[in-house]
Amino acid sequence: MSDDYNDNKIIQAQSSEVMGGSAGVNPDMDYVRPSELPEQDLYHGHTFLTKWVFCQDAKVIGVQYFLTAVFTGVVGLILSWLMRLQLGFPGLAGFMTAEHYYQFVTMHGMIMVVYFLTALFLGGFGNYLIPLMVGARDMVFPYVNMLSFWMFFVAVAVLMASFFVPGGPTGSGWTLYPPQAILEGTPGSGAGILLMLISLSLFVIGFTMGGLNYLITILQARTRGMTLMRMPLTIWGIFTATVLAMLAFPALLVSSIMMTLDKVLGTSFFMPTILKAGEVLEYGGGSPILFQHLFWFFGHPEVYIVALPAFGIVSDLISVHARKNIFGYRMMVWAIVGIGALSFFVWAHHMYVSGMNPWFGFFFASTTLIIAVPTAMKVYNWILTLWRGNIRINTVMLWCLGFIVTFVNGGITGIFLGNVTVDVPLSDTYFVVAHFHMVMGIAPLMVIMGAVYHWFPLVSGRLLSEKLGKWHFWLTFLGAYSIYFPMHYLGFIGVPRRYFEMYDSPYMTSAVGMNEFISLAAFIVGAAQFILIFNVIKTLKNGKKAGKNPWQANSLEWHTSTVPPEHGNFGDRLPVVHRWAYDYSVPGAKEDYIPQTTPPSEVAHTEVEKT
Amino acid sequence: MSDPKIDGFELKPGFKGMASDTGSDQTMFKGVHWGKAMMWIFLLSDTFVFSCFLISYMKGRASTPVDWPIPSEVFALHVGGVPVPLLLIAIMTFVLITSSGTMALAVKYGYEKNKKMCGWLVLATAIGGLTFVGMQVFEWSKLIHEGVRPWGNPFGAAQFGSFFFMITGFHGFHVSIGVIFLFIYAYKIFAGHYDGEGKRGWFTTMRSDYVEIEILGLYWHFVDLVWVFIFAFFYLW
Amino acid sequence: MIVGLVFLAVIVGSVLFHIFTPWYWTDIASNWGAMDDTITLTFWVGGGVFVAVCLFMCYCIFKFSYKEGRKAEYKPEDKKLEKILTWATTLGVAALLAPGLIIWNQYVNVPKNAIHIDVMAWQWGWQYRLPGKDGKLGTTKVVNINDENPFGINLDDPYGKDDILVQSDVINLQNNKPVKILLRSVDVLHNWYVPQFRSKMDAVPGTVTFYWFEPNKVGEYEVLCAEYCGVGHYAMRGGVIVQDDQDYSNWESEQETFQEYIAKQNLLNEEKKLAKK
Amino acid sequence: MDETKKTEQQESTHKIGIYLWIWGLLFVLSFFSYMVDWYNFQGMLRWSLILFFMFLKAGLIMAFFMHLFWERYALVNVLLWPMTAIVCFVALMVAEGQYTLFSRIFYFFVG
Ligand code: HEA
Ligand code: HEA
Ligand code: CUA
Ligand SMILES: [Cu+2]
Repeated sequence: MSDDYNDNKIIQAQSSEVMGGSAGVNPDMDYVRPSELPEQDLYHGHTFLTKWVFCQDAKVIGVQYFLTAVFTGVVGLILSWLMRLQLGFPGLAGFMTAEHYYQFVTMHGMIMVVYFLTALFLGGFGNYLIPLMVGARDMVFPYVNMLSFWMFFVAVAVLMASFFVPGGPTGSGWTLYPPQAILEGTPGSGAGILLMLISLSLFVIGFTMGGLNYLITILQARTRGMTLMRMPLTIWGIFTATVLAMLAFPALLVSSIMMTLDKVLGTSFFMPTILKAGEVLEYGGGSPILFQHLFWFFGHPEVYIVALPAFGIVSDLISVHARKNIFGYRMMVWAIVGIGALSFFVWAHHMYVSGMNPWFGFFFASTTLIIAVPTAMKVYNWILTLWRGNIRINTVMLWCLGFIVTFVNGGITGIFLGNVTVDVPLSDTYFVVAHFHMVMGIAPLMVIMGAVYHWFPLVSGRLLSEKLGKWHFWLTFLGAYSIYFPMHYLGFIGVPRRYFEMYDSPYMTSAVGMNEFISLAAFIVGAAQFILIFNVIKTLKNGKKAGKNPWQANSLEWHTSTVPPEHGNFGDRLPVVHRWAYDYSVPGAKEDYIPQTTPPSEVAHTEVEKT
Repeated sequence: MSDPKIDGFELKPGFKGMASDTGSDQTMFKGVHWGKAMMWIFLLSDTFVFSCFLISYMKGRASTPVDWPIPSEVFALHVGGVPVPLLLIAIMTFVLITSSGTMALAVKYGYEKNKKMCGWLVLATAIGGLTFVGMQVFEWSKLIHEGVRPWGNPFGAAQFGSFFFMITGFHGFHVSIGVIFLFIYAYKIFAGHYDGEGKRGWFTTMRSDYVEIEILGLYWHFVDLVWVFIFAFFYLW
Repeated sequence: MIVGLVFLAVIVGSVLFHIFTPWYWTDIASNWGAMDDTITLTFWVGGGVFVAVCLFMCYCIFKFSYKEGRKAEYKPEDKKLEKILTWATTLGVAALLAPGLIIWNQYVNVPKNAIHIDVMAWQWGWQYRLPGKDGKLGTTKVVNINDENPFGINLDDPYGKDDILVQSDVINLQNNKPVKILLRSVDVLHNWYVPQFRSKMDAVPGTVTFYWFEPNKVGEYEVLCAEYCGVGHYAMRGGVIVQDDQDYSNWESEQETFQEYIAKQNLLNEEKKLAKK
Repeated sequence: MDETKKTEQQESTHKIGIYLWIWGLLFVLSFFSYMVDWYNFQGMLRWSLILFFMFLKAGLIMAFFMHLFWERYALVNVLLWPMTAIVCFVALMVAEGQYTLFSRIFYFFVG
């Protein structure tokens, strides 16, 4: 709506090359169809408030999202420190009661999954990269986009407020399973859980506003020549994740509403007859398992919402820094779409031992393992991209390699869990905790870090220090791996998750040493993150100037008129795209990369295969 | 609504057309306005919201061993002492369908740039919606008067009241939002925001365009659509 | 080069850790050895893939690190290779899935001769009920629960009278005799889990869930609550004592039935009344 | 209707007649579904009639009032395919609901 759109009057957009002849019969090999859409005319803020606070430029919104998400991430990190302090050295932190511990676990889990990773990938990277990578001036509804961020901001504020209400934040586990979540006996079952539910609802509403923007921008506002099959995989990942979010968040919203009503009005959606402290409560007839279905109908797609953008981004990073086209692009796209579609049919693999209809086990085990096939294709294609590449072993590539190792490790343990029978002994033990930290806590985090090192020059114009970056990487990767790899074996012993302390069981005592080791590693890894923050500050002050396109990348975001790009992204002419984003090391070409904007006539002598 | 003629690109029909639209550059939904595409995707998301509500309702109703109240008795209206089942609901349904019809016509006249007809029809729709909400308020107060509460009711399973108030409440909320926007747009039409180039919005560069009426219409028809399902599952089942 | 070596060390280290780890599953004490076998199988297949993928990656680091002037290969697609990989993976996955489903089928189909045991959970404790002579458990309701009827048995259910009540968080089981664990909870979700038996299932308020196993090693085991249930979750332990037939029937005969319990309670009440007078 | 005709028709807006027709049909169908209750049909018949009228009405609204009939397949398919997830959800929840009811009656009631 943000443009002069007239039904039948198609305005010929300015183009960077001369159009010859009438439509469709142009013999020129550089022919690109004329613009279907008129230029988007943007709202330019003039005051401080409209330029930096209520800004409608997707790039600024992206940075706002990013910083807010990183803030929540740091909170989550500190909470994980406190948890590890208790688990490794019980009694050392005198103030730590079981109540506190459970509140920390819950807030840690929820913050990390929803407010940190989801917001960072979709709100942060999504906003910054989508318009740039598809060649748009901005998101299609900048105003709604701005509201989206502020809604997210309010959601975070409400979430953080719950730390300060009487009773503290909710301690019901991030899965919020009723009846426990809203009954006494769980910390924060008063104001804490209500604020959590409200915050989640706000998050969903805010995300919906942003998500509509991402989807419509990708579907309806690409630049000339940018077909879907020429989009960088980053965009495919974010796009599919957004689709998942639009269809999965409703289940979260609905379950939040229903639980709020159970809590506030005393309805019994999820509440059966309950006896507490010798008294029968005013509930009856509800079904706790219904909540679990709703939650995981959201929850499983959610884990792919944080995984798919990571898949996309890592593909781009690997391709750029291996100086080689991504292997099997088409397969990669179909795999992303396939994983996305399948992820709506596997939710109950989190519920194998929940007491649901036991026959569901067969269905969900099968669908769950089927997902491994497209995922496997992605893994193969990443390593096949490295094969015969010309791999720059820089910080960005290191993060990518770290991602592959941790993701495959975590994915394989997912296969353990997905196979019903194997899940029975391992469910609700530390094996699960190890699985999801490997595959979600560490793997996508590696991608985020890689992406930060990769795109920082675009955002700020300066290159982050490689030396500090390498320290950051090795401490994080080796540290995190040594946290979570041994943790699987805690699960084998049978240590259940969400245990405040566990040393009074005879066969668990043997794990004391491991727990101490894990905690120490966790402290180091957490502390290592401050290297990055130091690096960022130092670089902003006196880092090396990056110049244009420091990585010799092909995709559009590096080919803007100025670096960092300004509002409107591409100066007065939108770029025209002639090829996919992966023409690296094309035989016969002068350089080892051909930007997407290079017309075929300029590289006629090369052997470009796919355009 | 109409397809722009796209230079150098012949729009193919059917599934072939779908393939070529998907494979083409710039836009996937050829000739579909951004706002309209957005509304469709939003409605898709909203469909999932209502589906989750209705699925929960189905699961809740299926798994309670307590008898479910018989809707045609609970929702009966006494006319001259004789209980007429679902009378009010029937009237509400007809009101909502009527407003859907006026909305459809408003969209048509909007595209024909027939300011007067469009404006009046939008206003009529808004009034239809308002009537619907009013009757819903009446229905709620009647039920509350009879002792139906979200946490229990005298007729049977407690979940009956819970789901009833939640789902119709959420639907009524959608209707109310719609009514507010219908009034705003009726004002905009009469105030001439759509004349000529279209007036720019506040704090944005959007220009008003009659396509907004279609977008609003999509929303309104969706509300009607949801009612069709609620009517079937809640009142007739 | 060094980078490749470090990654290699990580892979080799993982494998060595797995081989030499002092932390591994507890000795199994039930019929679910097949679960362990599936885990082992998954370890072989999954671990093999993990090692293969990572070694290939290390090889690429060694072989194809950046050299000025070298050009990477240009090969967008290789249909044949992709096809082979897809099918190979599908095969691997199917090989893992098949035994999984077969064992799950055993898991959800309880043998006819299994003894039913009612496991009742609350925040934060356990108690148990055995079917008594008639071999059937009486039906229950949460609202019936009170001091006189700690299990909430429906009083007009004839099957309930002879049920054996074990008001303790420790239960005795007969060795080599399959048991069907019927779980219920009076407040929130819990999970009755004995690591040595491998099996587990949530106790869900408002419904009854079940699973079965056959203990096959005499001994004492700890029961852990494996579903988060509030602040007391970590402390919600119980016990299982697996005994051979003789010990078990001795124990069983010492236990109180519901009828006896009611009688005892009535007596107590009478006494109380008398004392008051 | 074939696509070329669709495009032609979109040049101008649709005839008013078609809207009035659909409008009328919706009234008639609503009336019929009301009659299902009025005549107190029970069992399978009620079930199938309710669903039949419901889907017919929903289809008419989507197809004509919301113009889906005239939209290109790209849009139509994008909107309809996600419904498979809902269908799967519904089917499984039917099974789950019956299972819950079964275990409640089996274990909690005398019988
Ligand atoms: C980014 C997040 C993410 C991702 C990508 C995954 C990926 C997978 N997850 Fe995970 N999972 C979580 C996040 C994630 N998970 C979280 C947060 C939880 C816990 C929630 C909670 O309870 O708090 C969880 C829990 C969880 C459970 C429930 C455990 C329980 O509570 O009992 C299960 C069970 O099926 C499971 C399975 C899987 C599977 C099969 C995959 C697959 O998609 C993995 C596929 C990948 C591979 C298989 C690796 C690459 C493949 C090859 C190299 C090919 C060769 C392989 C073979 C032939 C086997 N996960
Ligand atoms: C993305 C998700 C994510 C991440 C990153 C983490 C990170 C960590 N988690 Fe956790 N965790 C969860 C998701 C995550 N976790 C979830 C969902 C649960 C379940 C909750 C529940 O049971 O209800 C859980 C539970 C959980 C437990 C189990 C508690 C229990 O069951 O009793 C433990 C125990 O050790 C733990 C530890 C840690 C540690 C030590 C870290 C970290 O220390 C690892 C190292 C940290 C980093 C590598 C950096 C973090 C990033 C930043 C600070 C931002 C900086 C970024 C930029 C500047 C770009 N987590
Ligand atoms: Cu009981 Cu955890
Ligand atoms: Cu999952």
